[in-house]
Amino acid sequence: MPDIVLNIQNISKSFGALKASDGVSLDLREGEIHALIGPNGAGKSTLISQVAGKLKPDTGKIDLLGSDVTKLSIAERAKLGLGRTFQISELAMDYTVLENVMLGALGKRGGAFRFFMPVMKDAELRECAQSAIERVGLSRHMHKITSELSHGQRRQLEVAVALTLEPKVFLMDEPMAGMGAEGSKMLTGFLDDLRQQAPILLVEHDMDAVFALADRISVLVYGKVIATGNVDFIRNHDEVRRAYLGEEAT
Amino acid sequence: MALLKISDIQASYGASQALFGIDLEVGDGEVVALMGRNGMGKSTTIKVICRLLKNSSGTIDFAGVSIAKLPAHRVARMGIGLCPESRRCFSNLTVYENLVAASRSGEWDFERVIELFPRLGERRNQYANSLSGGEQQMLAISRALMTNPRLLILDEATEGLAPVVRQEIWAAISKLKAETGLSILVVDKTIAELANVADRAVILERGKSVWSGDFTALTPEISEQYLGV
Amino acid sequence: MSTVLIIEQILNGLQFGVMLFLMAAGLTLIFGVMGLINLAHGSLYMVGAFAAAAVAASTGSFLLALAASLAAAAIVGAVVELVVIRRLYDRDHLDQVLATFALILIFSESTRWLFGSFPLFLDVPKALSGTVTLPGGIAYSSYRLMIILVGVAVAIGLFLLISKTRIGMRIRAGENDREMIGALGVDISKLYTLVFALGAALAGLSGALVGAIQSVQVGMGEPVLILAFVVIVIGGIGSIKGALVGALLVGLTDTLGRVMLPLFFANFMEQSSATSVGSSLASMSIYILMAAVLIFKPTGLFGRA
Amino acid sequence: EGHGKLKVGMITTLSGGGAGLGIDVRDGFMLAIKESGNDNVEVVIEDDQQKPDIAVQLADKMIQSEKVDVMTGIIWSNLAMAVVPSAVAQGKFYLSPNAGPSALAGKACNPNYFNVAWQNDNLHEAAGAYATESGLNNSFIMAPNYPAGQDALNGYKRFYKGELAGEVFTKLGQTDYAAEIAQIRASGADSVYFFLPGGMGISFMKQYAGSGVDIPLIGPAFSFDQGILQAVGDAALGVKNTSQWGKDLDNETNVAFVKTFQAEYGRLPSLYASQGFDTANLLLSAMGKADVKDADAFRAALKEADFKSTRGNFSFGNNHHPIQDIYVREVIKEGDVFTNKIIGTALEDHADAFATECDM
Amino acid sequence: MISERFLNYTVALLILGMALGAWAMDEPFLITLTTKAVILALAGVGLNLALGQGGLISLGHAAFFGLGGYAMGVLASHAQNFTPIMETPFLIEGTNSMPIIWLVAIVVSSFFAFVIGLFSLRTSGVYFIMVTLAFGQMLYYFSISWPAYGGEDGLSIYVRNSFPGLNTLDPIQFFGICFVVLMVVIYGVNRLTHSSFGLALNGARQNAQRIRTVGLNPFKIQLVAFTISGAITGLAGALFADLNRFISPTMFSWQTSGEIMVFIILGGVARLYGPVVGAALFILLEHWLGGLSEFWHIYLGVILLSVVLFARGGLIGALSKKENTNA
Ligand SMILES: Nc1ncnc2c1ncn2[C@@H]1O[C@H](COP(=O)(O)OP(=O)(O)OP(=O)(O)O)[C@@H](O)[C@H]1O
Ligand SMILES: Nc1ncnc2c1ncn2[C@@H]1O[C@H](COP(=O)(O)OP(=O)(O)OP(=O)(O)O)[C@@H](O)[C@H]1O
Ligand SMILES: [Mg+2]
Ligand SMILES: [Mg+2]
Repeated sequence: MPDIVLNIQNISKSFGALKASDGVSLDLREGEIHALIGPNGAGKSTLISQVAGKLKPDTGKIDLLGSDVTKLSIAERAKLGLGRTFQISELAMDYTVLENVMLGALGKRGGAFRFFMPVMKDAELRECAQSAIERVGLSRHMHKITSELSHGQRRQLEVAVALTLEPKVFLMDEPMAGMGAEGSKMLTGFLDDLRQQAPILLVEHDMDAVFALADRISVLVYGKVIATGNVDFIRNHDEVRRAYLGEEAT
Repeated sequence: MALLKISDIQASYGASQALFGIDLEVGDGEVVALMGRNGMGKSTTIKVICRLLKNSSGTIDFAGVSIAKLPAHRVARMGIGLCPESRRCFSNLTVYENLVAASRSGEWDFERVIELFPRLGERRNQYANSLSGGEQQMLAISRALMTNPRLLILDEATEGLAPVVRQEIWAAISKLKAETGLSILVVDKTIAELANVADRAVILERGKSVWSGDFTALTPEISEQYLGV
Repeated sequence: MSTVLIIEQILNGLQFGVMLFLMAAGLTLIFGVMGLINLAHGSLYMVGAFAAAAVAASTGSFLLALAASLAAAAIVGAVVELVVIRRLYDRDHLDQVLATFALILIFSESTRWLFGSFPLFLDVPKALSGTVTLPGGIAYSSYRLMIILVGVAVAIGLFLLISKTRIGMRIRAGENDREMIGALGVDISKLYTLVFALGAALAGLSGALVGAIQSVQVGMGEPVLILAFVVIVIGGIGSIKGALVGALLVGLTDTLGRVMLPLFFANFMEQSSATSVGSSLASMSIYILMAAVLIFKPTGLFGRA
Repeated sequence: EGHGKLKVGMITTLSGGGAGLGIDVRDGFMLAIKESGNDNVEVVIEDDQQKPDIAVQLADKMIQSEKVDVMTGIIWSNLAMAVVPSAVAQGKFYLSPNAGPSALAGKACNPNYFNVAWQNDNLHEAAGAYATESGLNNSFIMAPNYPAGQDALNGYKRFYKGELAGEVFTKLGQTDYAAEIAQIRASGADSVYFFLPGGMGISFMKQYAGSGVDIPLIGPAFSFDQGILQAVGDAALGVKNTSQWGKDLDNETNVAFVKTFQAEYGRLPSLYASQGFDTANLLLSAMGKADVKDADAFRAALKEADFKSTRGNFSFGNNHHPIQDIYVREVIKEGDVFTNKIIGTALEDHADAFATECDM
Repeated sequence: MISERFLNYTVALLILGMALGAWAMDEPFLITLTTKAVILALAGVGLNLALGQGGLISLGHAAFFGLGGYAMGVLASHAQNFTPIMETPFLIEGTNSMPIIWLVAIVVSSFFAFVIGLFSLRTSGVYFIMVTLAFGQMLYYFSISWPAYGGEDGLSIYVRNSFPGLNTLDPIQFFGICFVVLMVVIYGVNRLTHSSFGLALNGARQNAQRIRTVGLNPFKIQLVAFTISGAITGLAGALFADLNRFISPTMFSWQTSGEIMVFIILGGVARLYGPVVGAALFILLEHWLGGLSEFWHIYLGVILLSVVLFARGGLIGALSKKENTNA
């Protein structure tokens, strides 16, 4: 299957007695948005962390674009083309919006070991950064210090940084959180387009967005995938409704 | 009589002004939704109420007392319980310790909070920084409840919670309101769910309160204009 | 070296460790739990010792002297907190370093100005000046035994205070997010003044207790400061248990290093240079220990990431 | 004394832990100047904070800006080594009131360098001689691990003929001596020789007294100085120490010195005060004979050492280091005050071991 | 409020003016004092790169300062005594030439900085402070008890080392050398700060996780910064040794590390001229207050305390507005 870009095979991870990932297998295909949903504490972020390289799985294997990355570091995976956003913003808070995004552009270029030329005057990098800022709608705040952004604006910035990397695979952990109704709507439209550029593994509790976007949905409960399927299948899956959706789906 | 009444609040972060005139009232036993697009000043308003940010003008009265000159902890003790944006759990404390550190006597205690969020009971001795995002959110809400407030302030408190849990929280809030007469000021993005509990809404735009009224009066046109949906 | 001597040296190492813990106890509270880098900790130690020496000289009572050391250091600590330290909580560590470095200068020279440049006299009380015989026939100073008991008591007391009481939880919460704990209704300023005064009082007490078998002089606090930092960092910041274990490790390493290394080197070189090389290495030993611990456990033995 | 003006630059330790010594040297020195009534001497005093680089800066300042003729004051050997060689190389006279590192007595001796105190090893040598003479033949010896400490033990061993029960180097600035005391107890020694200056000595003696070990202690005067003894208290009583001076030395100059020093400063003079006092008197004696601008004449005048020393007989050897008697003292209590009593002479007309290496 | 850049130029000119003025008035000691400030400022500029830009609070920079100093001491003392440093396996002789000494100082201190960084950078925050302190202390105790180059007594070099075409014994010429070195280094550090590397280094200080996620390796970035930082401080050590013509273990002591750090905080952390202003002020105070009273440390303490409490961001921070880094 050549169109599988990310293949998670039988991953397990325990914290003491707690099995946060319990034999999880998932894949992500070219051009799709694969949503990962599940109750709080089900192990979604833990799974994302293992794919991104922040946590090492106890057992199992992860293939990215055809190569085994299970043993690679975060930076090496990012270089291979993995872009991610965090559930809780990870940004350089003293930097301006532009500077934060420039970091992404630097990463895209593949190295920071240039000691002499002023980086903010580097037209190529700047171009790349500015277009990403524009795409998420932060242009107005380009020179604002990140710590002065509102919560929602930070979420947008986080997406912008990931964009500059022009990743081949996106991992997004609750990008909608804190976005506000309008922001969520905008981001939904944006992700809809983005999937053409790179497929997205999307963790999200905002069911409106998930149902609007997802090609496939996997449901994680207590570290196990209990169901995978298209929107209708999941929406009507009894166990999923009981464990996660509640009345909402009705 | 209004439990909380703020009028014409202006406030700045250093040199940059964020609030340009906020009026807001929360009555006894009332649930008020504070709404607006990203960056319009909702959280800033809340910071001013909790005295985490000084206002440059305007008045703030809580339970008939002006609190504009009081330090944050005094205001909190008068009965304002805050569940802040982005959680701010004490990451170096366990779940239990987070809750005990905040507790003041009253009907909410550890046992009752655990009833509301059984998940926290299971994670009792885990450090807050290793909790999942949703678990942290539950902890932040519980921590605010542990102070046994008269006015509970929830700033995006259901962010990142599973739909079932969210429903449970809204149900709990309705119940609280009905049973205890707790007043609540809430920021949340899901209008549909707010509709079940909120009595009134106040909408902010660019640091000003531009609309307020009964939640039922919040027509789709108004939402479209101020909230973009 | 005979077995009895080895056992005695291990005992010495442990008692030095407990003494180190006593010296580090106040710092554990202020640095480990409140998160404030207080270089002036050694000055508070000195204040305690000088207060004790002055009161002992005028009243002749060791108990009164100890009380004076506690009181003087606590008062000085509270004043320092109110005037200087509370402006530093929301600054970064560097500002704290400079401010408390300035405090060292002020304290040391003020003490010299008040008490002169010569060391003061402070002796152990008559009742504890003898030795007791431990099982195995080791004669051991009763005063040192008392220091061990006080040290262990302080360790237990601090442990309970920090990890089991609500106050302890609030202090730790304050270290993590001062603003938030305030918004939850805790008067963290007052709490911190009290904690700082308590930390200072512990520093003062140890200054008096340890000062009685060392030299009470200006600058006595500075070597203590570094050692205390080493102890806390090895144990893991914020952990009382870690501080105690760290102190014992440092005590053992230092003592046994001093005793054993020269003997070890005597196996391959002549006595005089073995002594010299051995003791050179011994003086580095605790730093080697600290570096080794941190390289393998970057957050100390009991520290959390 | 019509030989023209003379400017003295005194660099000494006036702040921090070691300030006591510098203050005593300064006070002794200034007392002599004051008593002489000679107002042709101008003294510039600076605090070196016991830091070598500061001392070097100050020396530059004295030489380049103050244009002093004579320098003095340094307490510590390492500071002396940093300052003296270059100061004398620039033609200044340097009179050492305290430090006497071996290099400056031997190979690196200099015509413009005069030591008015002792060569570092002297008091240790005297202690070794005393131990041998008292029939002690199993000493445990101990000093901090740095050059002065190594010199100390070497000095002791040079004149000590018995066996060694143990030889230990402690850490510089060490405060706890339980381990060493245990070693001493186990060593079966008949005497303990220790060189632990400043607070280290105080700590050691207090802890030794509390340990119940009763092997007799011997030390150099540095640990039994007037300023330190009061802090040690009873723990020091009866300990023998070697010194080239004692406050009870019965000569006219000394009796007067002890009295006037006490009157002037309200405390008993120390070893260091006497050295400062002698240094100033040496300088004054030379001023009476020659103008400092005439370096050769002035040097010759210094060399004569034609002044009344608090130590009685005093003269310079070829390397401009003292030839003097070194006494044995015992710590006693006089009323409330702990002090020393001279009980004998360890070495007579003693010169140092490095004089032969000096080709002057 | 004035712009930081203007303030920087003013400071540089003031220092230059100070030295030239002293020269004109024939006050060699003042030149020496100014030179000392310049050299210590250089050490501070080195540390500031790690500390200000990289957030690597090193309390062990005295190690590099001392290594630079000992590089000078060892080379020059062998040259002075005409004894080779090493004969086997190949001959290494001492030297009197400043440029060679600098090179050795830089190589040695950057090597040690690299190794120390390799270990220390595993830790962060206060732990990092303490591991660097530990390494500094190891070198300190080693230098005290290593008899070959004087141990605790240190080592005097009787003549200052030579620089082609200049008379280094002339205070103003030696000042000139040090001043030029400082200016060149500051220029380099400024370029570096605004380069790609600077952006990433500063980013790693603020959020290492972020840097990793964009595919950069914060460890490598910080290690390189720490190494450069150590090299600069090492160079300062060599110059300092030459200024005093004397080296001693105090160059390695933690107080030295602390003092260098104090310069930076005093002047303004992460400010280009922070260490320069800090060192100059510190030396000025030390010199001026020292004459006032035996207890002058009290005044010094009070002044330092007031600066921290009332001048946030150090002196430069208090006097100027932060420059927009995007400018
Ligand atoms: N370092 C850790 N130590 C112990 N338990 C941990 C650790 N990290 C995570 N956990 C636990 O593992 C479980 C899974 O956490 P994870 O963050 O993956 O959940 P999640 O599915 O992302 O939930 P949410 O939707 O609430 O963010 C949680 O119960 C959490 O408490
Ligand atoms: N710490 C700060 N310093 C400076 N400016 C700030 C700070 N926090 C917020 N602001 C600015 O104040 C304005 C209001 O921010 P606030 O956080 O109150 O918005 P909000 O309505 O809560 O938005 P969101 O829905 O995104 O959380 C924003 O423009 C923001 O950029
Ligand atoms: Mg999660
Ligand atoms: Mg907000």
